[in-house]
Amino acid sequence: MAYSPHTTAEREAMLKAIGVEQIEELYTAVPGEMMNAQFDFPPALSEPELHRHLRGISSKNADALTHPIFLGAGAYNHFTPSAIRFITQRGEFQTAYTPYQPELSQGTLQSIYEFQTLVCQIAGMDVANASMYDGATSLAEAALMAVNITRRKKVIISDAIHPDSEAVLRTYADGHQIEVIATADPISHAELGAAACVIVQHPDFFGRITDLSDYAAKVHDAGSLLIIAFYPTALGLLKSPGEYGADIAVGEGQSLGVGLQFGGPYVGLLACKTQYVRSIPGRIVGQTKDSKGQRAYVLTLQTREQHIRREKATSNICTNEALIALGATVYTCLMGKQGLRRVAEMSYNHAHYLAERITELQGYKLHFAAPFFNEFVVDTPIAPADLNKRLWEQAGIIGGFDVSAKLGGNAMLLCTTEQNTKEQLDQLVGLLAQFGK
Amino acid sequence: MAYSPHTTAEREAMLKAIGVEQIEELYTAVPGEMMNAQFDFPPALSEPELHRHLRGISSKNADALTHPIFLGAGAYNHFTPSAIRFITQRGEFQTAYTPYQPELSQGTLQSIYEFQTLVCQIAGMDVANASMYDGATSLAEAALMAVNITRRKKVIISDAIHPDSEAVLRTYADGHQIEVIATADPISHAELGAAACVIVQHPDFFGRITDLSDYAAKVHDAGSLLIIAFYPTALGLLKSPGEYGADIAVGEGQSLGVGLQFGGPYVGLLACKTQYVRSIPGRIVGQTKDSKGQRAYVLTLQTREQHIRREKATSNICTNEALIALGATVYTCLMGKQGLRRVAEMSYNHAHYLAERITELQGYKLHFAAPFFNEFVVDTPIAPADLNKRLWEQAGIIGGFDVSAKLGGNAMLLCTTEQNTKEQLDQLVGLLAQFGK
Amino acid sequence: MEPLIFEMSVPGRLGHDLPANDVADYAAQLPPHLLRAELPLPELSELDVMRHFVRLSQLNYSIDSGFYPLGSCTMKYNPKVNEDAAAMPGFAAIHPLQPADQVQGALQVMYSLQEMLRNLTGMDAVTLQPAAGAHGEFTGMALVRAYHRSRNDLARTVVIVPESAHGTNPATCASLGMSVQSLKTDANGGVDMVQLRSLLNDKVAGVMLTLPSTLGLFESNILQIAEMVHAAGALLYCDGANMNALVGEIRPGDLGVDVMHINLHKTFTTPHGGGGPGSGPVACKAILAPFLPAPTVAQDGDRYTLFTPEHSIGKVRGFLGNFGMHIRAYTYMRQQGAKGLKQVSRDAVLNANYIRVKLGNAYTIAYDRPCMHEAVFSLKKMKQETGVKTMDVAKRLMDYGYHAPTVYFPLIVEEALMIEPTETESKETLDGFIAAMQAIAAEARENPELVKGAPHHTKLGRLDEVTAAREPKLRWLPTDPQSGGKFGSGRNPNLTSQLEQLERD
Amino acid sequence: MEPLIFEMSVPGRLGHDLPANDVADYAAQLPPHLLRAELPLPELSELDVMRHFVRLSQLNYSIDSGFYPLGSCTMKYNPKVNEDAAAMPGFAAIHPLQPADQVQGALQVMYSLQEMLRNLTGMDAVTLQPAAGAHGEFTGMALVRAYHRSRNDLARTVVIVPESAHGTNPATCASLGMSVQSLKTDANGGVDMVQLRSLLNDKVAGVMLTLPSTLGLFESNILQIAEMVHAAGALLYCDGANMNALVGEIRPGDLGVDVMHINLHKTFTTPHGGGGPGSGPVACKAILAPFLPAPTVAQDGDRYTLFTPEHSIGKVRGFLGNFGMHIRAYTYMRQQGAKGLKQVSRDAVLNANYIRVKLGNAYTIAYDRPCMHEAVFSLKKMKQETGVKTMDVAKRLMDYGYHAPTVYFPLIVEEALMIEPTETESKETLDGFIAAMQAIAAEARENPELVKGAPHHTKLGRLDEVTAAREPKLRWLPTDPQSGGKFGSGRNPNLTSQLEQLERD
Ligand SMILES: Cc1ncc(COP(=O)(O)O)c(C=O)c1O
Ligand SMILES: Cc1ncc(COP(=O)(O)O)c(C=O)c1O
Repeated sequence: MAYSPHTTAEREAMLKAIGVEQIEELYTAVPGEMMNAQFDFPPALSEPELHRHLRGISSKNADALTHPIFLGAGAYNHFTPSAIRFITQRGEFQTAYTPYQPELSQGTLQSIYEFQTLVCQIAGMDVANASMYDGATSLAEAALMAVNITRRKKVIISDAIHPDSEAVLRTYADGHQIEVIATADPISHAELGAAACVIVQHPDFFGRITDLSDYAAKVHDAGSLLIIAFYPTALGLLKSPGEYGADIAVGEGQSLGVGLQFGGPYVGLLACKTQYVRSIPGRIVGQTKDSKGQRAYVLTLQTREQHIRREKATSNICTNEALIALGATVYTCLMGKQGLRRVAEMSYNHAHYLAERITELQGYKLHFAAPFFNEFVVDTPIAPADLNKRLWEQAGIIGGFDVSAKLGGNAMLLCTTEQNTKEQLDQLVGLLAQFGK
Repeated sequence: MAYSPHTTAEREAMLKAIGVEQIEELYTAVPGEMMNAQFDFPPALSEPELHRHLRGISSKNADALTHPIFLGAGAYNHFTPSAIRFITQRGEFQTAYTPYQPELSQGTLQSIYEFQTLVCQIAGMDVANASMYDGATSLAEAALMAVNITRRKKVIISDAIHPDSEAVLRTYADGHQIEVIATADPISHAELGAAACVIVQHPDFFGRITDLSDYAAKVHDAGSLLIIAFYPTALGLLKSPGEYGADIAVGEGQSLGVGLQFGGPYVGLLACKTQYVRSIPGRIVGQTKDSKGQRAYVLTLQTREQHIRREKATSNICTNEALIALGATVYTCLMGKQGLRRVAEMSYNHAHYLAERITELQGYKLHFAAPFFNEFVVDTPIAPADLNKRLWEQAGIIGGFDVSAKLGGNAMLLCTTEQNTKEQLDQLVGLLAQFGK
Repeated sequence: MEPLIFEMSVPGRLGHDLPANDVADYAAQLPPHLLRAELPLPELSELDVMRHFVRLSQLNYSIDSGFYPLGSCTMKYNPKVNEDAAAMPGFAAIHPLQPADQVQGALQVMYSLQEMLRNLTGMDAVTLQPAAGAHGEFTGMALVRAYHRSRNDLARTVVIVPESAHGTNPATCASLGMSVQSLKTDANGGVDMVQLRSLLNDKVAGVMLTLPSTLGLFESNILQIAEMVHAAGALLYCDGANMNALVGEIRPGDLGVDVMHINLHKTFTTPHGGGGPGSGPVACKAILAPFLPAPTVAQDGDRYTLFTPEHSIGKVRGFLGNFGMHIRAYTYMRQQGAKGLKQVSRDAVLNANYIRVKLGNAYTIAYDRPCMHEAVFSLKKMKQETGVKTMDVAKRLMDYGYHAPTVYFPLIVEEALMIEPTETESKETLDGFIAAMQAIAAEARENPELVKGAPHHTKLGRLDEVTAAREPKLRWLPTDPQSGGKFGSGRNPNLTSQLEQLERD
Repeated sequence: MEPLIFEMSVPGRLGHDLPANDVADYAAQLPPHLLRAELPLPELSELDVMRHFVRLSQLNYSIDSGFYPLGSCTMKYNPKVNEDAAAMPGFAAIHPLQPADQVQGALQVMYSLQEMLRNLTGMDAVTLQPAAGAHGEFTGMALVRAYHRSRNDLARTVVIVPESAHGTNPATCASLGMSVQSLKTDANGGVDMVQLRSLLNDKVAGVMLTLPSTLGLFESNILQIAEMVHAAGALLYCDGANMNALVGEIRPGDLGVDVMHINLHKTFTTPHGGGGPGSGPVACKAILAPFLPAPTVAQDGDRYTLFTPEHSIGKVRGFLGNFGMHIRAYTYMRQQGAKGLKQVSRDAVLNANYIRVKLGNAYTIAYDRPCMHEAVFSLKKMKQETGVKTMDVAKRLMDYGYHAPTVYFPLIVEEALMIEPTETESKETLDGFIAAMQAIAAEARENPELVKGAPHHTKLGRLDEVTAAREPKLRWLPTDPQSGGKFGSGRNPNLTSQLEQLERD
């Protein structure tokens, strides 16, 4: 009965005030036989028992704090500075609702306005929204935006976008008679002239950096929109979607200090050119003034949203990922201009050192020749699943992502961040050499 | 260079504004050869490296979250509810100074006023101060208070007070020509009539509960003061110092949700009868009104303190343990009337179950016949150090405290709290049986 | 007010401390045409950042600082033990693509949560994938669509949705390409049975009902409705955002519901975070289980594995759902147990009815019968008599130190004021709120201008929302006029407004 | 304002969730005469408690919310990584009496911290036992006493202490039964060398100097002083509370200091916590090492052990010192490294001199020469000319959103105002503060009553401290009149004062 403030005496006094004798009298609308359902539930645990229980369960998981990790594929083990939690766990942020009453929510509102600005700065775009569920749903909603804007029903995607993004896009596209076309070379696709948009990932799922310089022109010439899905950390170094002329940029914000968290909560980023602002899904905060002329912030352009427009809304999204967006905001402010670049450089350097060392090994080679950021595919002499098993059992190392099914043969996607040390890289190389024999 | 906000340009601008070219010019008072000292220091670690380094070091310690623990002897593994940290780690509490400017410190001041009240409620006393360093220094300062009040120079202590308390008392007494007399039966001691005070611990160091009903009368008849050192959790159940007529009550507040923390920071409790309030060491908060008539809190009776009275102060204490006192305040409010009693009962019950089971074992027996709270001494068939070693090596159990040196033979002080489960108790009994053979 | 973080930036300032590069500087060799021109992020110290956000936080109202009776939002206390649980390294620092062997504990939590939700809802299968309530609706209605498709019943594209429904319900239908048929409420606040009967036909894929309804009422015809819906070949969807009224007492599955979502960020105490993260698991009957999105967690002996249902609708989200919220909800449910949860719903109902009765004189109850977890009032009469509108009362409440209830929702209630006290609020708190509400009602009669001009005592006055929407200013730009007081970082949030006055003077 | 927690108590309410008793109820058999009559603690829910303390916190000013230039307090930024370090279970949940084998990591931290402090101070041995600065003084001076006793030099019971010293210095001497001989400051703010020479004799146990002095000045005669003190057979104690000015640059050991304490809660960023916990390690030369209190940590190959020095003065505290503070300081020092610490002291000196010069026109500098980490002003002239006192300026600063500097200390400076900006404050912050101080100086000239009546914009006006001391009310009693607003827990801290006005109206 934790958290109930009522004593028996108070409950009775309240029932009396209501004018009933038993709480059951308040349930007269409920068919009697439906009350008092029985539940097959595990026994309740007190708070100390809960702590013990949860410590026990959590210790069955191999965490990336204690184990070297080379797994990326859309979720990255970047460092989270201690300061972030001290802000995001403040009750004032954590236990506030969506800022519908702006007079009492300026903390949340201003921080979202700052988040929107930071997303624009990273992506090189004009405007951004207050967040989406995650990178995959951001991408799917961006495609729907493009469909709405262009009134075309085909979506061309690079076949090297994240498989989850593609899967979610297909789920979201279903029901709108949208055809999703995956191809290795989207801007040369025959259907380009009929496409609502072209979607590419930057760097792509295999870590490759493609020069997208001629994409926007070609896509725009065909009357289509260019959507670039980006990895924010990589943009500490690489050309931004804005510089490439993207119309909409989407991203998974996980790399901005969010942590791994077994896949969520993460935060979806969505930004676009000014002209498309009224097609954006979800919440947007704008700057305004109060009755005394003070600068203040407020949810705005709400006529796009479900609570006003209902079935005519740009999306059904309501609750998004505000607190995660706040954490990403704090992270980006702490890292700032120089830090985000440093993180990108170190992640890049570690991957390139590792790739260089691995290609020296017998039986291993890089699958692609293209430039890459902090991930690369290695063809391995034995199955990646076996390699990973041995890495885990012999050295407690969390290995790479098995992409054999996607690429054929034995192929493994390896990832590094600023958190992998040279020691870890050398240890991995040593073990791979040993297992490859 | 973490945490320095200055850029090179700003440093230069500031030097210019000051009117010097080099920072060194500000050090003209320093003998030149004393500048630029060299240091033999370990290399600096960046924040991610620090996290890794500290996780590594901390994992060399056997913590009481993962290991069953039967060690008490003044520091107890009571449960700390999660809510506490959310309050004590708020920057507003954690990064404020001593509340010298009351207009901007009402949060700290009111919470100390509440702490003082709670200490009085637990101990059954009239007034309390804002905290002392720990239980041992509280006891020593209380003895000095008694010396000041009575102008007598002898202090009689029970020989079953915590050895650290006795040691600290002796250090503090040194220099004041105070004679500290330790005895098994303080109220029958011949020097009672010359003693400033009699100090007993409740329950005593060996966990024993002594009926102190006739202490106050005897001590007061002799013109002396009664000081009772208490274990706050035990007072959830047991008669309080106030009920026993103590003049001063002191205690180690660690058991009030502070956690083990390898011995500190803990918090010393000190309370007394109203008539002695002007002899109290350290800070005290009082209630008053502001210029608008609003209820407010302020540091008061400061003429006792070092910053006003200097060598005439009641003590040299300045910084105390405010944030730990805050945590103890939150704990006591969460536990409240019923919870503190429940914790006491469960700690008691576990110890008595354990004692009952252990006395059934061959080779083990209780050292004392007296009633006890949550600790008791067992005579063991082999040396406690050996038992502890085997408990640790075979079962990862943190065993009891070795009191053989104090009591002779093989004697071990075992402790339980509400956190020991029956399973743990049974496991310990099983192992003791096995080792005793 | 607090300046924007961008206005505090100083070129060259650092707020982080990263390791030195320990390998060669490969990045230096990246061809320039792949590099961005500049990275225009702010530059701040850790202290700058900490102070800025601590001060911003102090401009927020929150559950942790006061009573927050926002209807349809279940703003109950979020236990702090949940946060400690989610922060354990074994939960917070694991990768979603680690082999199942390395994450058995995480999968166990997810599996147990699925099971507990299955149990509480009286359903047969559960997915934890959806990231929020609306996402759950999307997923649940996609199951309905998949079901009809699997039976080749392709004409069923209409969804019947009450007018009183939350906006996400019709929006969800649209996002699935289904069309919405609106359903009226009868005089008692229930479904208009006559209209429902007339609307049900072989084009109808399903009916979406909110249980209890957004009027805070239990649908007394629910069994009959379920029968009618099923007889027409359609399915019954339950918007379970209001589960706090039923939990531990009534199982929607028993009422004939085929599929529903649950907001973990309401009933199950994962904090709302100023607008998320949430988590909107979907529970369904066996007929819909084969269509669940990928993946769900299965138990195989004492091992847990990820599993894609046979006819899965595919993925609705990357990776595995909002796992951090799963742990929190799991923690809460394990602490409460079934009995504790029953007390939760009973106390929620008790508190709402206490508000209903105590404010029944001063304000008009929309539908005058016992409510469930929230009480909905209509201020139509007050508006007619005094000119004071719902929004005025809401703003005036701020002067009394309370967050406003939900206003102007549900849409079918004129001048709606929707109060959900939740079960974690004490009688004393409710009494204080009731007294404030009564005082405002008296003010509305005696001094309506006072109420209409509210808030008077907040730092901010009412905001110009019209200009905000007409000339949207959605981000900071370097060319914006620098604002913020001339006294730099001396802003004491307790004093801000006065300070600024000073600076203006 | 916020009610007292006791006023919120409701009989029977619970704020905890403890396990059921899993063994027999032995406690029920405790004889009644051993039991207490009643336990008069408050009864509250977790939400009650959370809200109460969140609201109280919002009444505090803190480093995390603004500039806090309290002199002699080193209110610099406390890195949050320190907190994460101290919270690691391997540090937070270990028992001080566990066998050394089980706590090697903790002992390693303590040993390394001893070593780093030894290094930074230029001393030979360190104890981490003392719990705060004053406790360090007690310990350090006890070493001095033990030293003389060990040489049978029993007449040495006098300690020479500058008039400008912190109150803990003379109080410490008294607590050790030593007598204090006061020492004057010369016209330049240094030790009066003539007087010092005259006071040194064979009764003198030691001289306690604060380095830099409480005037924020480096003692330029320090080498000569040390020589004189030693020549007289006495020892030189350094109050190292101001170590932030020296750290990484100057080693007190090199200056001739024999023993000193260091406030980890100042220079080494362990948070002050509203008045502790602190930690006051003592560093000393080899001649004093045998007397150090028990225990210190020793290294033995790659093992660490606890160790009691041969002629130890005994224990000064229970167990092992404020270990939680040791970890934080260790973390900070490892992050900074020696080079980082040197930058710390240089920036601290830079910032203080910037304040000194920039405010030198509007206010009078007590001793007009370069200062170290803090700048001390005298408002004597302002008081004479305008009637505005130091306390008035301090209170007026609150209206501008700043915490006040230290006032009326050191005692030898009339109307002293002592400003310690610390190195973590930016130029922009200092400029804002300087502007506010200049504005106040102008106000003092033009409108002195405005300053004398301050604060005007804080929730509280000045407090009646006289009545507080004359009729002390030091705890709540059940018989106290119930206070607190009639609107229960609707107090929005941002609105409190207005609310209360409302309630009074
Ligand atoms: C009745 C109802 N349905 C659906 C939702 C949408 O939930 P979410 O915001 O989590 O998407 C809400 C949220 O307010 C609601 O109240
Ligand atoms: C110069 C000086 N010495 C000693 C002390 C006492 O330190 P503590 O408060 O930690 O006991 C202080 C604290 O303000 C100080 O400034």
